[in-house]
Amino acid sequence: MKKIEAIIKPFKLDEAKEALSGIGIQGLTVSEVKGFGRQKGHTELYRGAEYVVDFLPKIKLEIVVDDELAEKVALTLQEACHTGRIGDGKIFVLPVEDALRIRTGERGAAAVSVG
Amino acid sequence: MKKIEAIIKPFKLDEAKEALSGIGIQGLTVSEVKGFGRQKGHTELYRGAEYVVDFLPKIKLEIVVDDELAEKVALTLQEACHTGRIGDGKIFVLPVEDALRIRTGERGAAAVSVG
Amino acid sequence: MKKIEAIIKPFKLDEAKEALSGIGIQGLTVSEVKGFGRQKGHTELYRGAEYVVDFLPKIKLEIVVDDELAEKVALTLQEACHTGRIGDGKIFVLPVEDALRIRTGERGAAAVSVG
Amino acid sequence: MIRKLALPALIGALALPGLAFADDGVSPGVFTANNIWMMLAAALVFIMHLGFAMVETGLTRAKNTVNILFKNTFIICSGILTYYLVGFNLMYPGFAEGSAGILGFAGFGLSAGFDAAANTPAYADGGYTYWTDFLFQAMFAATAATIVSGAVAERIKLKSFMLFSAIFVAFVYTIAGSWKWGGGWLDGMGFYDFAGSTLVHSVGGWGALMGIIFLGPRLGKYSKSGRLTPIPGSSMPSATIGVFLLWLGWFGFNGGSVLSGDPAATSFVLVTTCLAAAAGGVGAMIAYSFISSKPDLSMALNGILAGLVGITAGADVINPSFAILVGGIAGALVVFSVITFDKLKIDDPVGATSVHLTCGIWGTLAVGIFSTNPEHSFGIQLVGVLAYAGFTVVCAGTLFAIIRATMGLRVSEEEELEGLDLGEHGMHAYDVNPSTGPFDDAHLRGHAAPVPSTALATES
Amino acid sequence: MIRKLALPALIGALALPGLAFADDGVSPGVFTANNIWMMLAAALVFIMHLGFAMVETGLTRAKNTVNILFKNTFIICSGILTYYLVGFNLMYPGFAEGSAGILGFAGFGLSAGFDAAANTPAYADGGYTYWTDFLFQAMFAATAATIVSGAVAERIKLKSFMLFSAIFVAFVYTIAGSWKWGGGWLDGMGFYDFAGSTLVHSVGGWGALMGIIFLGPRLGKYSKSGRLTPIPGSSMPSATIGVFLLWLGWFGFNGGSVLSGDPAATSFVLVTTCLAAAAGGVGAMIAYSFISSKPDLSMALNGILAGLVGITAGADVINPSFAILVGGIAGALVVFSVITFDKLKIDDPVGATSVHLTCGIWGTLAVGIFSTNPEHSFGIQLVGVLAYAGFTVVCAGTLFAIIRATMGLRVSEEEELEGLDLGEHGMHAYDVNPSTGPFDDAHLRGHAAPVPSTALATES
Amino acid sequence: MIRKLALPALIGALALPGLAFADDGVSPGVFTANNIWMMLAAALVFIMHLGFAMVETGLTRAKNTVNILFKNTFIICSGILTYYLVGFNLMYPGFAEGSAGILGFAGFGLSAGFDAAANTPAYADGGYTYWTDFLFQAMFAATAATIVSGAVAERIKLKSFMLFSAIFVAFVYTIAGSWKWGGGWLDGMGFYDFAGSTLVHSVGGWGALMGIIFLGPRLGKYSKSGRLTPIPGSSMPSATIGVFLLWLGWFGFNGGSVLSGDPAATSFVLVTTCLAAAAGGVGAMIAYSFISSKPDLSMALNGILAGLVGITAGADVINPSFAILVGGIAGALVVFSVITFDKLKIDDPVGATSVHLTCGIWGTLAVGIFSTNPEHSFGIQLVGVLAYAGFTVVCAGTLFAIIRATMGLRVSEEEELEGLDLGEHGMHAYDVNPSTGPFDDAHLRGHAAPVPSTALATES
Ligand SMILES: Nc1ncnc2c1ncn2[C@@H]1O[C@H](COP(=O)(O)OP(=O)(O)O)[C@@H](O)[C@H]1O
Ligand SMILES: Nc1ncnc2c1ncn2[C@@H]1O[C@H](COP(=O)(O)OP(=O)(O)O)[C@@H](O)[C@H]1O
Ligand SMILES: Nc1ncnc2c1ncn2[C@@H]1O[C@H](COP(=O)(O)OP(=O)(O)O)[C@@H](O)[C@H]1O
Repeated sequence: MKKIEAIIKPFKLDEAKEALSGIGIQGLTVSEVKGFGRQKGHTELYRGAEYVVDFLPKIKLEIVVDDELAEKVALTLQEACHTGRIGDGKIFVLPVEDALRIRTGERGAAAVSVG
Repeated sequence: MKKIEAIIKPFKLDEAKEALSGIGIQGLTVSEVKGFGRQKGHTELYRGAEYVVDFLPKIKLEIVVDDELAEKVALTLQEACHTGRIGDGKIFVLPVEDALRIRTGERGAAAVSVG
Repeated sequence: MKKIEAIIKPFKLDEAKEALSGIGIQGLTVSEVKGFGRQKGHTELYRGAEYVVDFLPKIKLEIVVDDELAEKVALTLQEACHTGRIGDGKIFVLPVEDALRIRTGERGAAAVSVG
Repeated sequence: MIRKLALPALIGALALPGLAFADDGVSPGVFTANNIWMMLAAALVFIMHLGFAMVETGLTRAKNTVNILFKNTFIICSGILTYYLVGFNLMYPGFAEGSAGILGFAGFGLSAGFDAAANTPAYADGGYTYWTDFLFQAMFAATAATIVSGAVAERIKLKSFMLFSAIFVAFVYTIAGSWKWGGGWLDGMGFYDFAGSTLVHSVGGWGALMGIIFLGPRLGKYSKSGRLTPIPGSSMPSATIGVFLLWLGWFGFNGGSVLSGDPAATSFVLVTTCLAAAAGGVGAMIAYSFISSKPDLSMALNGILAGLVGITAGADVINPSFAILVGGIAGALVVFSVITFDKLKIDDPVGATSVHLTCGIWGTLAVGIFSTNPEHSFGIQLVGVLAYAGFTVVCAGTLFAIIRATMGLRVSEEEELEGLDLGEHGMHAYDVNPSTGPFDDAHLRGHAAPVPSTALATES
Repeated sequence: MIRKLALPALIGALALPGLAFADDGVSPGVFTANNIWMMLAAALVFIMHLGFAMVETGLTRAKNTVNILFKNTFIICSGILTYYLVGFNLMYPGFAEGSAGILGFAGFGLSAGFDAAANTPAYADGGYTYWTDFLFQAMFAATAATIVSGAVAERIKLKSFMLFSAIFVAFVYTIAGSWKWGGGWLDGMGFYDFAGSTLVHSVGGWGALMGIIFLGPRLGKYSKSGRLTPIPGSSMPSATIGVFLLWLGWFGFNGGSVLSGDPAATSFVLVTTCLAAAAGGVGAMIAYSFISSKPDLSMALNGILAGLVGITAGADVINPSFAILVGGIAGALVVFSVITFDKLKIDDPVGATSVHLTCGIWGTLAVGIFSTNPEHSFGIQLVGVLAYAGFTVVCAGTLFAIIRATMGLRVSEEEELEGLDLGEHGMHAYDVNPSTGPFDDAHLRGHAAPVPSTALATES
Repeated sequence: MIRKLALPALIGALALPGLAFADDGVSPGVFTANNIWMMLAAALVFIMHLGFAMVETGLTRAKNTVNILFKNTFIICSGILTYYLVGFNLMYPGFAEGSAGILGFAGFGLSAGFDAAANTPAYADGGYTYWTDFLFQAMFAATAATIVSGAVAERIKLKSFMLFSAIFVAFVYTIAGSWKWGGGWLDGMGFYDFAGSTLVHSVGGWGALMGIIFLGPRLGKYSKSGRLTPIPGSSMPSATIGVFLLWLGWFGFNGGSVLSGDPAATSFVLVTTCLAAAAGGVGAMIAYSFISSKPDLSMALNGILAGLVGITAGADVINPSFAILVGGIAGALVVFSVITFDKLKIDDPVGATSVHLTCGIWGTLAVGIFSTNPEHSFGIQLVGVLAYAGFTVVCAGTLFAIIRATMGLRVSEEEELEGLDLGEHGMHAYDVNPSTGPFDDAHLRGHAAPVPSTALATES
């Protein structure tokens, strides 16, 4: 199994979710993160003084899938979240050794399958 | 070493923590995430219009342990967080190549041991 | 490629970021987490009753880098975030199988390089 | 305050308006000024409802905030309407000579307001008009139910509470009130309660206590072993706004209870009121310092309210130095009361019983101790306290019992865990994350319209 | 209210001050009391601006909160200044006998305030002084622009709005107002609008509607297929604070429109006002219960405002029982209006058009139905409604069209997604995370000073 | 305002009450109305304390919010009590003929309130009663300490501040106040300060400045290289609520300083006050537009306060058009003052020194420039400014020095980083996350009771 971690622009979440549903992905976990990268932060102002905020709001998606699905998930996400502008984000693929569905105790691929 | 990542129902955090303490786990990291899965989201209402919120609040636990402990942690968590209802969550086991305790510079298993 | 995950004290974020910039790291992802470990939580009070808050605010850094950089990133972080006091945090190194830059579709090392 | 029932005077006024005026010795200037004072007192008591809403919002969890705000909004709206319909005439029925002074009713609505003299100085010695009278009293009435609202927060079913509070305001508060302010039997006995330490606050407090007993504590407040886990409130700024607004409102609550703008009497009452409030705050701070070295804001705020409730029964008959004593004791009392109730597993999220019941009783009895009026006696004050206790406990208890047996009183455990905002209202109270993250934008959170593709292309 | 223009009286007063006094029959006591009432009414109308700011803040998203607060701060400041400069004398020009009563101007500034009798009882039958007159009217004026502010929130360019609102307050509101309260042509026809259901609320409401039409809905509110996705507000406590403050302010808005502290008249007006507000809240709750079993706080709050707007035109001529009817219908109307406007893709984040326009029209027509004054007629009320509709739609439409064509009206899509707080002000409204996380501490968030190393060493 | 010390009049009143009345020419109506105005002014000044609390809460970080609210709660409570004990009689000692007019004391407590004529028109020309007098003055007193509170926020030890503020209110403010309003030496010289630009605001401002100097800037505000990193406030809605409430309160602060409800005088004062406030807001907006194209809400809000502070010294002697000028200049001044203080590393989180000190001085001097009273002179105004500067700087400086040397002034660096809420109070101010996450529910966050197992089973 693999875990796909994607750091995306927040307003892309909905499209990402739709695209993943389109290829049969039924589960994912989302969190709010801040990203630092080539995309420049914005300048904020307060009482006459400026300061630069480097950390930009991003969304992190985590999807654990069977090995054979991993590439498809990654490409689907890339397509869905692509705008072509700096800061679109990254997708990482990590190995996962096992999975377990808490409700049923199922292990491995069964734990993340639709059932 | 392994990293156990568990996505659980928020109100199970305390029980999970107690259960892990019970098997000697002294450290873990927790974050608030939103989960999308088979558990249905709820309908919210605002000024006469409905909308469905698909993302449900979940808690993510991360625990890095020695290889031999991994299975025990996973099973303990499964038991503690189990309610038998859809949405109980998942447990994933990932390989970890190294660990480092910032305070002491200890590496490997020593970095996450009780010491 | 490797992913470096570091759990650090919040006020160390800035120093960590500076130190990483110093060794050429241009991208990272940050999130707010709560940590449970040997560092004791504090007692809070409300209307005459005490309760112990075990979970302390921590910052999680995630940096994906080429294999050869991993050790350097880990050591740099350890140095930057070190205060010598309990609760300084941990650094974990995880294997990453692939990376993908959403904007360009670049894969592997190129996806996280400066370009 | 005892509203003078000016019915005989009214008749005289109709016959001889000029004389009536002369008799009263109240010039148009005094009448106008008095009435302005009373209208503003009504406005100040009105704003206490926002004060209550904010205190309750601040001291409970964010997942129940919409529910609390809704309840408070409902109470003031429905309270005014039922007071119009029946309340005013139940509370001020004009007990006939020789009546038992327990229950009377002067008819539905406000038609008496159209009597020729109803809005002249003849109506109430030039203190105010009929319309002002109704408005001031109506604003008071809803207060009693609001006190209950905070105590039963975070677990009571919305509809059950709405039913309870509507009946409580329309009938329980008003009938109880008629015994003293309406000129009923307790008034005849010489019981004294200037502005309602008992008639308003204890009545509300007893209702609150019954609610808590019928509901039980919130989930998680007590472990099986009985250990207490505090449940901190969601917003201390809201709680502070609430308490300051309540203090402000008390300028009208007590100041208006003079029932005229009489310079000496009103200003005396405001001085005792503010001194007691200040002493209540400091008293609570001092008392709490024996418990913890870290001062608790919520206790200091409760202390201010305690001082205000404490002085309310005797604000016009207790001298300033004793007002400080009464307020300071109330402030200390509230601290020990909160902690004691918590030990007794009486789970009151906002401390309503401690503030309104404990200190309402204390204030009423304090009149028996400190009053400058030698006719006031501790014994009769105690009789009043007990009479109101008995009546309110029985009425509120019966109401809660019937509601629990029929429509149910408490939300399900799932709903309580998830929050009443979602369960009763399907919405959230706050979304103050200023980022453009998906959880702050409903159109991303829900089944949203796809953002126009141009937007995507231009976002940098 | 129709401000009596006391110019002839002034002349008399100068000649025979003693007699003028006797003529008015107003004693110094009554004059002082009246003027105090009117000054306090001005203070209460002032605080409505905070009420509006809070309602708008609460019902919009946190990423636009600074922008909304800034707009409301600007409106009250600039509104008072333009009213000083030209507004007061445009609205109360003292139309000459036989003038068309459409447009007049009595000159810049407030120099008339230094006339010998301007601050004596001779000025306005002892109701108030010249200075009070200006202050009370100035506080009213800014209200109309504030109504627009909420409707166009979350997408209008700051500078464009500032320009619009300044002109709208200074010229559109004031000229329209002169037709009735200034003694112009509609006053001559017998049109009645006691405190501004039409002159203030509908005028603001028409301006709001034009703004919405020129701007279009917020991104994400409607999908391409036209499906509606609600955009919940950021803070229900703020919205509630706002509505309670508005209700409080209405004590002055309507109570002050009596233009004296006359006991019978003012207290009557406050009673009808509060009954209508309460009925509006309950009416909206009942109406909404046909739509959903889960009560909506924002609708109940809108209902209260609806009741207040509804009774405003006839608060002095509609009896209490009918006031409840007028308010209750307004409360129900607002629910259906909000939902209907939403269906029509008229995206009004705070329901301003439903509250102020729909219920302003209803309240104005209700005078024609329920007034105790037989001279009031439905037909003439309708003429007034239409006249104000026409004038305001044309003026506001022209203004918005010109602004859109020149400086632009709407922020860019990126800015709208990111929030106007960042785009227009470069800052955020909230940072209430109490943890010491890096995103709560600017000195860590931005290019910060390194924390002194001793701090690091001692942190445990 | 100069409180007339009516002691001789009192004696006359005792002898010849009827004549006293006739002499004063004040009817019961006027007396009642005047006293109502003054009581309401006291209520309005009271609510300014909530205004201050909200401004400070809004412009500081969420980790210090409980601490700020607690300080403000303490100040009003302790301020009223010390003013009762000694303050009132230190400030209004009734300097004997020929005394130096520097220090006097009329005894502890309020026993003079029980004099026969203390609450008759004879006490103060029918302007108010003794009790009202005390109340109004007491509400004023606490203001000075509150100004300090904001400036030293986020780093001062709670107990040290409590001690400082109690002494500052009880002795420094009152003795300084006696020099002018108590009829002391500066009053004799012809110094003029209508409602306290200097006596209240500059005194508070000097105290604030000394506090900042003794404490130093907050951690992280300045890097070692001296570069400034702004520390944004936690809630702009709170700051806005605060400023609007302060403006409202100023109706009483300035309006009440007329010391009667005199129609012409009070309404004139309200007009100049509101014009200056509006001009202050606009002035700050314009001034800031030279610094940045993105308008800053906090500066606009400070500008309103600046305008209010600026007009306070001369609200009754500066004509409306000049009031706009005074306010507008104050608004611009505050912007440059904030930025200059920031450059000088005088770290004032809420801008208290800029608002109250800078503009307090400006307002006091403005009387020397714009007053309609030819007896007012710039030179004497300057003497007053310097006298208050010297006295307050010395007193506050000594106090801070002693406290720093004994109990310490500043919290530890750890505590400052972690927040004073946790360090001084062991609690948090906000928890507005509406989800049922573990960090919002204390019973999950702390050592909690296990949730009943049925709850688990039914949670879907
Ligand atoms: N090496 C990295 N490790 C982890 N996250 C990264 C890394 N580089 C970038 N990111 C994340 O990806 C986001 C986008 O990266 P950025 O360099 O701004 O743009 P792009 O991906 O278009 O080149 C960053 O905000 C950060 O969250
Ligand atoms: N493939 C997946 N990858 C990552 N997280 C997942 C995946 N599937 C489910 N989850 C997480 O697990 C949670 C529970 O999953 P769900 O399908 O609702 O119930 P269950 O685990 O009982 O079958 C989801 O809310 C989501 O956070
Ligand atoms: N086994 C673990 N797995 C994951 N995170 C851990 C683990 N142990 C500790 N942590 C994280 O590291 C933080 C610091 O650990 P702690 O034991 O308090 O101090 P130290 O690292 O100095 O020994 C914790 O708050 C927690 O977030």
